[in-house]
Amino acid sequence: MDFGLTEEQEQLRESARHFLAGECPAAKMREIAADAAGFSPELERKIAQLGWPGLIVPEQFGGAGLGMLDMAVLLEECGYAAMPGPFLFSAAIAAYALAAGGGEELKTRWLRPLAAGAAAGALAMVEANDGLAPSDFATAARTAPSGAVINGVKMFVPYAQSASFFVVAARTGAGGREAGLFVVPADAPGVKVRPLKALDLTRRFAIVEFDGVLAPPESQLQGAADLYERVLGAGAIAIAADSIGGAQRVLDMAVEYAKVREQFGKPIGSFQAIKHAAAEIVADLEPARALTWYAAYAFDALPREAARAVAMAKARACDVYSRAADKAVLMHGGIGFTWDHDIHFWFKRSRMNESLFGAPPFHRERVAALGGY
Amino acid sequence: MDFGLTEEQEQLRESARHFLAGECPAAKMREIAADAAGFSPELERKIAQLGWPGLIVPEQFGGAGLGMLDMAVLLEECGYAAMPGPFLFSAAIAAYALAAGGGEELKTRWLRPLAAGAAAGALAMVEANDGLAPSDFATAARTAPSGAVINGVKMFVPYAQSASFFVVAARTGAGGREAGLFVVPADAPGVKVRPLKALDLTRRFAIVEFDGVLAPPESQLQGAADLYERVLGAGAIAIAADSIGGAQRVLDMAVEYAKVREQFGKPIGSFQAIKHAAAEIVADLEPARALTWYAAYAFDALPREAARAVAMAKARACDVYSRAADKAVLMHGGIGFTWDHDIHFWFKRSRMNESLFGAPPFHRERVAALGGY
Amino acid sequence: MDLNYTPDEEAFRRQVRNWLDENIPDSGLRGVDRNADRDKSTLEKMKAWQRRVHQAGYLALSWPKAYGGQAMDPVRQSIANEEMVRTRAPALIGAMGISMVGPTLIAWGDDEQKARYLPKILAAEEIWCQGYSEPGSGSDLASLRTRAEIEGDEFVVNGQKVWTSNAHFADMMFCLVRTDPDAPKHRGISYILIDMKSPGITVKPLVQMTGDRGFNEVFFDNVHVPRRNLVGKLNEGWMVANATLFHERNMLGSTTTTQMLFNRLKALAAGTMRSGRPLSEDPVFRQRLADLEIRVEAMKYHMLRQLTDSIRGRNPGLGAWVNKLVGTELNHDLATAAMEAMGDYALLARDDGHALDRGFWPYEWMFTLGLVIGGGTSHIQKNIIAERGLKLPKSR
Amino acid sequence: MDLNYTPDEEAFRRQVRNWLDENIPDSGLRGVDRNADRDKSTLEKMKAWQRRVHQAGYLALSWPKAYGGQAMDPVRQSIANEEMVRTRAPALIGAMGISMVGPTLIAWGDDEQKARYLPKILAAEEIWCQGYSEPGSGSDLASLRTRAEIEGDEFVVNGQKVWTSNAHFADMMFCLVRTDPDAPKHRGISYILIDMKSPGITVKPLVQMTGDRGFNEVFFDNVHVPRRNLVGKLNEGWMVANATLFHERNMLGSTTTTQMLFNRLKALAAGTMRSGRPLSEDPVFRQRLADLEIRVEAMKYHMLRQLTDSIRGRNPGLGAWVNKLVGTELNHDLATAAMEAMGDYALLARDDGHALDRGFWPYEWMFTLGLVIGGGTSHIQKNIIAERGLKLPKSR
Repeated sequence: MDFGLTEEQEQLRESARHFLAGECPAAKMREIAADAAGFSPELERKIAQLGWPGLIVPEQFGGAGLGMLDMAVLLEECGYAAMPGPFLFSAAIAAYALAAGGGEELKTRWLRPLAAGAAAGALAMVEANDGLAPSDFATAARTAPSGAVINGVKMFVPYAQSASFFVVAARTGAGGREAGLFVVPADAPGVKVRPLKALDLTRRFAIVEFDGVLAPPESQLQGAADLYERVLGAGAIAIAADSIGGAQRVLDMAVEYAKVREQFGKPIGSFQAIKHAAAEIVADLEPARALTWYAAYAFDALPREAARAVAMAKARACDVYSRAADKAVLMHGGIGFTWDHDIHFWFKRSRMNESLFGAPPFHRERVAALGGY
Repeated sequence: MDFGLTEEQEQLRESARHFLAGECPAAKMREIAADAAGFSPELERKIAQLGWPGLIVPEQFGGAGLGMLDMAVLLEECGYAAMPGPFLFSAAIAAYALAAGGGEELKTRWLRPLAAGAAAGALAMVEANDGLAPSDFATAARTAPSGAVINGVKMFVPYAQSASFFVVAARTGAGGREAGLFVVPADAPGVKVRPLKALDLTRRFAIVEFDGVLAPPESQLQGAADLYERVLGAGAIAIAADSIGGAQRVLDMAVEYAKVREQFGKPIGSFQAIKHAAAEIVADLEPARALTWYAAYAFDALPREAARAVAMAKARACDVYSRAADKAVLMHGGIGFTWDHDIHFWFKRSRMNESLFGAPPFHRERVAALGGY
Repeated sequence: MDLNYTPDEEAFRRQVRNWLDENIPDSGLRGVDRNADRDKSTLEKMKAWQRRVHQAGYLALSWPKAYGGQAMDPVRQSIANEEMVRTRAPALIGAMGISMVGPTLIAWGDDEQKARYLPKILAAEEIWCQGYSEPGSGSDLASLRTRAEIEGDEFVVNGQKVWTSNAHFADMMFCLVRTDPDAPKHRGISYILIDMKSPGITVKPLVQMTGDRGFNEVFFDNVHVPRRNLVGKLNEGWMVANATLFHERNMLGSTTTTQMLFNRLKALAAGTMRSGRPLSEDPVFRQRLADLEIRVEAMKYHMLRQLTDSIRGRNPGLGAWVNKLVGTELNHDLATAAMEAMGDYALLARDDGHALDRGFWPYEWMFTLGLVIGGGTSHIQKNIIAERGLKLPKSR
Repeated sequence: MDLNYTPDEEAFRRQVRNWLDENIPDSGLRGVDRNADRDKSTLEKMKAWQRRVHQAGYLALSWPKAYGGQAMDPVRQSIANEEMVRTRAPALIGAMGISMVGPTLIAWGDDEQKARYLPKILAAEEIWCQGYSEPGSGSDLASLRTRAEIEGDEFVVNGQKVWTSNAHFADMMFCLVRTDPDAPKHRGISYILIDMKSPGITVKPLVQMTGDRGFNEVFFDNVHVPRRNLVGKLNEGWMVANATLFHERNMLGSTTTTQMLFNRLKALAAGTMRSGRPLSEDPVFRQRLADLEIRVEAMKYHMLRQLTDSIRGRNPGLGAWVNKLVGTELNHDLATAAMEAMGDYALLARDDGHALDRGFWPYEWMFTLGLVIGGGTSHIQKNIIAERGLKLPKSR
């Protein structure tokens, strides 16, 4: 019985926080957010030097071969920094999908460069109807002599503009009832990317059209029947971890502010209303962090508990983040409503995290269904 | 456009509060609550002298011929006092049912003594399965040569023990799909009352068995197809009004306590946490009171809006009362948890009000259905 | 109680509605009712709109006739306001003057001040902004530190204001300044009127989290203000301002906007498919919608009750203290529910072509939070309800 | 991270469970884990139960062996606690002695005190109660006013305590008294041990809103206490007590009870029909249940994290401050959800024959609110988290 981080994980966490405080402070984050691309090649290069993109990539493909809990620890720090860029989507989700379902050739072609920071993957999942169930997809992979031909339009594809490849969910099988996952190079003929404007400026999204895109047999991910679910699960954990870090950050910002800002001749932190708001964030946050760690651990180690644990963590961490961000903005008073203050970047990110990979009510219903009630 | 009480209503309200402060202060309420019967014949007699039981009874049957808003104004004060006794159930609901659906003879027999305080009516509606829809009833009124024969068991019948008559909901019609309402004397052969122990000590409930009870034709209430719904609506308004008064009382108790109780060398009312809890009750309560008045007014004056207005008021007033009672107990600290302090009577009554005549989620769904979404 | 309007009132409503239908300009103005950037041409259009409203007799509804107002009874005021919101009539650019300075001058100003300022407020010839908040005094307004020293016939003003809506195009500011630094904080404040073109004033825009301008910082560096621009007595500005603050609370209290927000949310839910059916048919979201509608309706009748009190000339009592708290939080909750209803579409900025409901909600979600904060955050509102409403002892 | 137990630990769990299955008495004792009236015969049964637990080696799990404890590592302690809750083993009548006085004496007591009191705590020969709260000092414990004046070799105690669980049958009280009325309030307090049979003590039961007794008022009228009953130094009782308070927080922190509450709620929902289907299939109630389960699970892992910290000898930090707040509010929310699930059946008192789930919930609903209040209300807990955890400035 050991519910704690290993020494290595503690080190990862500390070094990540230290690194991001130096290389991606709020000012840098704002600079990247203001740039059209929404990521900093320089920061991406430094991250690659630290081996972050390969964290969960098997060693034989140039990664560190670590697990989802390690990734969650790292992503908590990225959320703390509101780090912009494709990292979460590529290194936690696309990398997981490839590692879990890619053949040797596919891994060599995409996973190795991804781990080295030379390629980034993006997920093309939901469509205009915004559903996560395979039956919601119109995108289909029609069997053709040389593999499959993919037709369809995917919405809200994160960092599609700068992606090297897409992991595309498409209907396959007889009657198109199963969800197949295909790896499609961004420069494949028939792929067209149209940027969307995101509310959360630390993220970029696009519409990706697949117009008769040829997908050779080896481009389809293989593996367990629940691979699609697992990939969504990796996404949910990643967003949950980002949310825990973000909630911690808005709390820290509000507490710091409350210690220095004076009203009625006292620091506002001496008023009970401010204290209680901060205390409520802590009371929400600390158990949610433990739950998120548990979900990330279960994802790798406890297959029978994983799906339910992930749904619990996604629902809770996002609820907690949104509520914390609302409270923290309010604790700042007027200054928290200005563009010049940094907190709105986290405030908007909390909103976005809630939507991505299924909102809390969706995951609560999953918890109920998987819990047998 | 006039959304306010008339001068007469204001007077009713003030005289009721004054009367109850004198005749049913907390000490008296406790005394009645401790008595097995759960009501005070003396208090009932005084109420009758004031004409309260006949408030909404037509003048030709000895009542004051007033409307549901007048009754709501009065019940708010009864809720403020947590007045024990059958009054709400008899004077607001049974009286409404008889006035709306009773024939001349039935009214003369029951409504006139009810108005005079010489008889009390009780509602026999829900059964063991606790459903409010007519299809939930097992109790049936089978057609017989001399009227109908009622068989069934009703649960949670308020003040059945001291009732003179019951308004019984039973399936009628072909296939027993409609809900008929019958007035059955408490001493009719085949009626058996078994007391239940109530959590809220200011109320009494019982199981009432109807075992082959003969109901002559004139005992069935006639009237609009929605009479059963209307009777439930009268119940919902009555409970909403009681809840508004109760919420006001727990607020007043907590505020008074906060002004005198000292901790850390100051009245606890000077701490923001206490202030904010009190302010939140006010912010919930004041609009909920207006909503409840509107529902009571609509019940009489705006037939097309009434059903929806009543559902809104019941849901909101009960939510507000429960939340206020929880907060007010907490504001009292340990003393609020003792038997000797009065607040627990309101705390328990808030819980009971929530359940009676449909809990808030039930009414919210009605609001949605009636609102066309 | 009688929720019917008289035939006269109904006729008045039709008359207002007809006038609005025929006169609301075709320009992009409609629905501009939130603080936003206003370029010169928009500004001119808005002034023209206000003048048209004035000529039609629908401006300054509560002002006495003697000062160019309509002296309408509260029911007609509320009818006219409802119709303006319902028809999404353009905002009145001079609202600050009409709702805040005007009533203050009518109550406290001298004859010269009334003659000098009131007509120009109505004619949209002078646009006003409010100089209350300062960087060091948000919640604790009375701790303000902008100094006005008397030199002969003038005040010389030094200091800084913040959160000043419209300061970048306003002609005049009504401003609280400290005129006696040694007096207890509420007793050393005066209420003065400042020409925004005075030398020494610098206006610096503040950008909101929405990305829009609208608020400003205003710096005063030895700004000279004639002594005749003092309203009320010297050092009694706190009392003068409190009357105006009450008007501000009432401005925020209208529920027509809240009702429109709910209707828009309901339409959004009906039009949003989730797992093969409209979100409005999802039992869980229906509970949420119904709870919001119930709170909206409760607030509507709560305001009608206050309207009735006002008709009857009665003090609305405790109830009026909750309007700002309940109203702003309800609006933010409505917008938050809409954001959740949109699922991944909530990811989109308001100016993306795929944004639902023409990008209305992301902005509204943020702006409504701004309203929870502005004019006294919910924390402050709760203090006020507890201390002034419930007479609980002050903490300070 | 490794959520598996070692084979040794698993074996230990089986051993505890087997022992409990074989030894839990058949009497009505099972599940008596809330404060309630305890008649003499119940008391004797409970003492016998504690002695049996002691003989089996499952008592005082954290105490050193030298004092008769088990010196178990934290994992085994938590396993044994979990099994006791899971099997609904009878409560330990001497819990206050084992969890609070014992550890305090081990840390602060002198050899004589240890020898005199510890064995009798274990053997259930002396039952302890806690004399902290007073009528005038609930939240503000340090403002207590019960005086102890030194006369020769004795303290003479005058004053009143309140909320004293078990005082009506306890043999001893550990008590905070003011020994220096002139010192700052935290510095004039001493921690003394009082024989409850001393002349001058009057115990008056306080009835709870549930109708049960369990708490008491205790009055001291010139009660003589030997000076050797002082624990720690004179006027340093606040420090001594703080160690004990920490133990109290940990006692409240177990989540096994919370998990059992949730399971019971889930079973209730599955067995309650609403509109023709089990309530557990109602989408709206499912959201509620799931949200509660998620919070229960989060708390479970939060406590496991602290257990791990404790194994590693690390300070659990901020996290530990939230246990009381989160745990008690969660339990009350679970009970409230159950009350709502019951519909009209929630009208019934717990001892009515038709009450659902054998009348478990109405009592639990009230009692859990009592726990939100007792031992520092949620308001106080939030102050503590903010001031001690987040280092926000004190208000007082």
